[in-house]
Amino acid sequence: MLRLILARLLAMIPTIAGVALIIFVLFSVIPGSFASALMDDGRGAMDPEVAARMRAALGLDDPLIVRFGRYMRQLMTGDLGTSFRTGEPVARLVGQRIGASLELALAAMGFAMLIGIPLGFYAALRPGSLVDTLAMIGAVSGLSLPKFWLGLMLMYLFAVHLQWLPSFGYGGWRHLVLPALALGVSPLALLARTTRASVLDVINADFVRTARSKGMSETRVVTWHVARNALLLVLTTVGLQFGALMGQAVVVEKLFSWPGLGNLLVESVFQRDIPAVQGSILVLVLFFLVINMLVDIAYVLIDPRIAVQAS
Amino acid sequence: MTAAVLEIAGLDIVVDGGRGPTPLVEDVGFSIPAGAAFGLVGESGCGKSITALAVMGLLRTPLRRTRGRIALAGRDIASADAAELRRLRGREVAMIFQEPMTALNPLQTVGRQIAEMFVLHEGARWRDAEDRAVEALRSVRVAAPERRVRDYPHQLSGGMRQRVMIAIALACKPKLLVADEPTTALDVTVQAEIVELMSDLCAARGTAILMISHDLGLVARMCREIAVMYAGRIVEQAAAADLLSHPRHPYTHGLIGALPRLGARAVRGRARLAEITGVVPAPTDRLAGCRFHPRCGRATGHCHTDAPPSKARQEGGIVRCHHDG
Amino acid sequence: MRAMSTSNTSLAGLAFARRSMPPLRWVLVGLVTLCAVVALVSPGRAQTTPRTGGVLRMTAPYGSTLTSLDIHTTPRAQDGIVAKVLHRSLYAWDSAKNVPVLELAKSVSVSTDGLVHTFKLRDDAYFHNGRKMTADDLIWTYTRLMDGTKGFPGARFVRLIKGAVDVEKGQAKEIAGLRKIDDLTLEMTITDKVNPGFYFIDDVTAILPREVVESGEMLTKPVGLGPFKFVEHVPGSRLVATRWEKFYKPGKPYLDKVVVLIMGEAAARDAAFRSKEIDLSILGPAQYVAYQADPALKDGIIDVAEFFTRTMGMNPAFKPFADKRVRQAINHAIDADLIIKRLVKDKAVRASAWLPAGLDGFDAAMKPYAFDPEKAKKLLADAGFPNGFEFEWTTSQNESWGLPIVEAVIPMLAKVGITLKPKLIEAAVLSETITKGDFQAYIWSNSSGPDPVASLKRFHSATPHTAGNYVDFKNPAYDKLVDEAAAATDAAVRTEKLRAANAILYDEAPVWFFNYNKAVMAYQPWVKGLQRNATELTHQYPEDLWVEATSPAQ
Amino acid sequence: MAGRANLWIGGGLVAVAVAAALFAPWIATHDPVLDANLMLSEEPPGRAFWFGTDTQGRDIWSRVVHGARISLTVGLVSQAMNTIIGTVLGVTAGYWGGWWDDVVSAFTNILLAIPSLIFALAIMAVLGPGLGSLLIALGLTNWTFTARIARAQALALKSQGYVQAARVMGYGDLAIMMRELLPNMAGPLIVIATLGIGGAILSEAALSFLGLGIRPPYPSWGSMLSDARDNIRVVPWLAAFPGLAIFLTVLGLNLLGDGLRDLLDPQSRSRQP
Repeated sequence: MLRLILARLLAMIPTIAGVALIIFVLFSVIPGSFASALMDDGRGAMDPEVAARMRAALGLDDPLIVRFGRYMRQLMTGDLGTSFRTGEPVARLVGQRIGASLELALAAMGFAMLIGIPLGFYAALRPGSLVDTLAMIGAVSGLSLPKFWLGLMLMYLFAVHLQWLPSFGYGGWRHLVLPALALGVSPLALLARTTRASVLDVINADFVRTARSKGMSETRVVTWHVARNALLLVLTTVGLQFGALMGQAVVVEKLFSWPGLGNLLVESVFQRDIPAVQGSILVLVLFFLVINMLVDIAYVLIDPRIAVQAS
Repeated sequence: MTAAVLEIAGLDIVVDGGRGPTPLVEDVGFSIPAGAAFGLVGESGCGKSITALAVMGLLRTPLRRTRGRIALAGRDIASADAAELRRLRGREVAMIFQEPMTALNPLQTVGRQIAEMFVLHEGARWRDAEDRAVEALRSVRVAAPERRVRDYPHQLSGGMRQRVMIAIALACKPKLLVADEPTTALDVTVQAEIVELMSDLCAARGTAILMISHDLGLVARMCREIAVMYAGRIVEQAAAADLLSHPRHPYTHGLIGALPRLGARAVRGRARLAEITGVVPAPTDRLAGCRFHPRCGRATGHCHTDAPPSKARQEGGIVRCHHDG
Repeated sequence: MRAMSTSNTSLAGLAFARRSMPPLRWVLVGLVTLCAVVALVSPGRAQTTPRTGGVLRMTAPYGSTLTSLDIHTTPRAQDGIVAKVLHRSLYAWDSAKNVPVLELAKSVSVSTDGLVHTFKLRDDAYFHNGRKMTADDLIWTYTRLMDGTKGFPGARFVRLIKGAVDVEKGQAKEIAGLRKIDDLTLEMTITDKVNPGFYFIDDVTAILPREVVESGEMLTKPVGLGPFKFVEHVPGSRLVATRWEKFYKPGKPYLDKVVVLIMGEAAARDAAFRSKEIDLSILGPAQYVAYQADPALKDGIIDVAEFFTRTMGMNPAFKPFADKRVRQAINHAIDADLIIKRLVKDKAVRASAWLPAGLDGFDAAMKPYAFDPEKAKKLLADAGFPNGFEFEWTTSQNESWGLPIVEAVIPMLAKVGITLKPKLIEAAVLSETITKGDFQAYIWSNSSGPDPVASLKRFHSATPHTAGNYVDFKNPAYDKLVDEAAAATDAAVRTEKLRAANAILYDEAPVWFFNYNKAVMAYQPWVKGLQRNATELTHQYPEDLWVEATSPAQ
Repeated sequence: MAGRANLWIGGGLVAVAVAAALFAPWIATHDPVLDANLMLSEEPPGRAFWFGTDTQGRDIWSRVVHGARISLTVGLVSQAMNTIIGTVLGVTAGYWGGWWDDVVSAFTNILLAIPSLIFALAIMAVLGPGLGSLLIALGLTNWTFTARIARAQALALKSQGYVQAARVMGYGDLAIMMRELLPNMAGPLIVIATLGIGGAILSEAALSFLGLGIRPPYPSWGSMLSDARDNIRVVPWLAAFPGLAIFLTVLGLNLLGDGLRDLLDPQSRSRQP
């Protein structure tokens, strides 16, 4: 197991290097600069000399290859660079945001799993029933809504009209509910669909028929034999969705003023704080890779067939 | 032989579909005395596996029993409630399936899957049940059962898995074992071992067997009585020796003609019978008259229009053919 | 009525209403403005004396982060909101009189040539770390801003001080024009005879304690001279500050705590304001209408005509725009009043020329270009474009001075034969594109105050393109008038020169004069003491704000 | 069967959207850009303006109908790019294997790891807002799933008898890929593409919300919806109709994808993007 983890960690390195290269090149040709972004609200002309000094101070005048070399050297020592915007280490900026991001992603995914998986189960056990039909219509609908739209509706309904929950901000669990709902709906819908399909696959499997022939009650058949096998199929979706969630969160974070990585990333793009952009993307990528590694490890733990291949 | 372990009479099973119900099994009836081995033979799609599922009470939508009686040890399963039915399954009647590859849960040790039986039906505690699983494995002649109980199905060979299946099926000493093509997926050498194992164990425990197979030779070796099914109906039924020596139905003839010569490889399921041209008709285009007439050399006019009635055979048993004799 | 007599005459809305023969609409605007003033200063309503204590939840509406807690590094309006809470500059803005006033100095004496200013500093100003402010802090701050290797945006103000440029170029260590007389006396020699108040008021010149900056703490735990001291910053979410007990204004601040909530999304601010989670919110045009129409909200609106002029700059290098008649034709062809009324929802004041209302030199008698498509067609024909022409209009997404305006202009210009192709880019790219001159036309909002001379200097031929003369305006008569206004010692002469220069801009029409921004803020009924700051409405001096006990914030 | 209902309802919704796009100039009652009358802005839905008018005084019905052109173009073209890139890379990687497979797999893994919305955002920031940029941004970032499926299919198919036979008969690699591999994997790829079109339309809306959408003045549903968000309480019809158009079209595409999956790719119920 330890060797597996180690191997997977090592395999991440080229991927991360590739991502670093791509985003470096991409953002080296981006129009606008941090200096020009500072005057985006038209409050005053930036002194051209000052702007030029700023560029020089930020090392933007060096040739691309020099900058890339410097950047890669930094990365290798674990240094994500220094933010143009605040002058702080990017690692610190990202670190300040990662907790909120994780919190939101976990809450959204928890919500999606808590509702989506049982719903999918329930629907699959009664295929064609009213619950099944409604759940699946709901799921497809959930996948067809723009997220910011959904978030805005939640905000007006729960914060303005019902006044049950705060409409924005970062704090206790009450602040977490609405953004987590807005972010969780599409993984919920996907999980409900995937779970339903997986359960339907498994429930028609031969070993389930065997279980029934043993004289097991339907509840036991489901809990002892269907659940684990079906969840194994759902696990991939959970992993992919979870990994992608922090990326998808940008919209929700912006709408709900949630101080997560996505918000930092978008704002850094607009302010041309390139080191912060690169750092945030790399951390999101790392998160995605780690989640996928965890999913793979979960497979090994759950599915004995894989353990054999691994050893 | 007074008390039959299994009694089926006038069984009709349909599949519900977009265009209404389609009959799959029609007017099937037979009975198996305690401790006896009964064979049900026919090509794939003739309805024999569905009959077996009906016996287990495992028909699920869209399959549905519309008529007929199935009695296990004198108890009509139609009138049994779900809980009773579950008690019957596993305790009174057990089943072995065709595909040992997929019939076992890949994520659980075989030990646990055997132990489940003791927990379910005898209220055993898991720890005791697992100890007994070792014994059950030993009884199906698995070497080193103490180690094997901890194995997962994918770690076992096909024959081993079928032994595990037998261990599960016989764990609670049922009165009837339904074996649906238990050896079809196995190598020929292993087939013989499994058949022998089943026969021995059932004989020792007084368990009756309902053996379902397309392989008439196999069934004939094991069973005292055989029913031949074609397109949802039993076309001929008789004692094994009589049936083989005096087949009355042209289809039975064909099956016997198709029996592999010594040393030839058994053919699987859908392989076409050499002696009979054509294939089993799909349930959706079941014909009027005798179902076998398109493939029958002896078919005459009324074979096309009238379904043959069930008639008693000279040697005992029944046959459904206008040209009987 | 009592309130009217006491209200300040230089308030923009009132001044506007008085000096012109106003159409009914302006009268209404004036009345609304008055009502707001009455509501704010009238002693008849609720409590009269400021209550001490309570929490105020402000919003930072211009994006989803603060730029930096080192206020010297960021000129953005967003950070100015926090700057007013934590920091102080040598001067502050008097919103009632619309002039800069001394803040960190008790008095200043000016030499006869107007170049040497001697400041008597406050002896009661303490940084939040407890240290007393001295002249050294000002010298250190201004010297830091001239660090040529860093590129501080405040350098453009400090450059006014004699010798500052030498420091910037690395030719001197100290700014020659700054001299410490004693701990609380600072002598400043400047290069031009201008009011230094317009220079040393900006947040990017706030006085910071050297020891905190040099320790690097400023980025995480900023320390300043402001009325509130830093408590926490949750990046991307909020900044919390608590009352600074040793603040130099007696009895102030009233509030125990100020929370600045960072909320860039207007729809989210709307929801939060309606659910009473925030006390102040800046409104866009759509919400302005909605709030005015809502009986529960309409009394909690404050607006001010800000010193921001929105224009479409026309590049004279693009052939049609080289001709004054074409530029005038454009001004005639666009129904700016209609756009302001229907699209901007009256959240702006029609611009006649460059200088906004409230500034010296603004001429209330000057009529904006009339909407007259026929005249526009004739001007175009005279200029040699009887069939019009096509041009590309570079714009950002901004709802008040961006894409929606451009979209509204498309059919208007189409009617005089001009085909307009919008080119949408990000705000950060817009500023760069404009600075580089890489456009045929652009639309932007530019600060046009508070110093009218500096504002008009933008169009001086000596002002480089990159420093603000984006339309490369060249007019010797104009240059002369602006120079004379700068040199004028007599206020009346100065006003006259400014007006004349502004009139040249009007006639030459280097830009399409669209509007002066009217900033609108919504406030909860328990919030008191709001200032109508025409330099930027969100920049409230929080020591004057207080909340009634009915505020739900704890 | 539910699959059939999906197919019909989904197909119907998509057909309506496509028809709106194709016949926009004839269905629209006004010009979506030039017919603006600020005096008639924010008129509620009624006889003269079926869906009301927007803040600029333009007919929303006409803009929604014309918006179908832009939104469907975004969906179709970007997904076509994704399908082509994904299929070419996936098939060649699966069929040829070796170092090329390693390269493609590594590249796919890299792109898979970057959240696609963020990648698209970055590309939009670099290229600047506009339809062309949007097509590139969405067309280059969502092909990884297609590539994975195409590769797996190619791997599975290349050992099949008829492919081997074609090789023995001397067909070139290109011919084999085009004639033998592609037709046999078309089913799942079509399903993925159908779902991808809906995804692209939603991504366009998200990018518009983030401030990097399509260049005006021609409307897309996403930009209309995003622009209307501040007005939602006062002028709800501004957002309602483009919102409904997005919802119904994406719903239609999702249902159609489900239906096609049941029809073309029955084994893959559990394999969902």
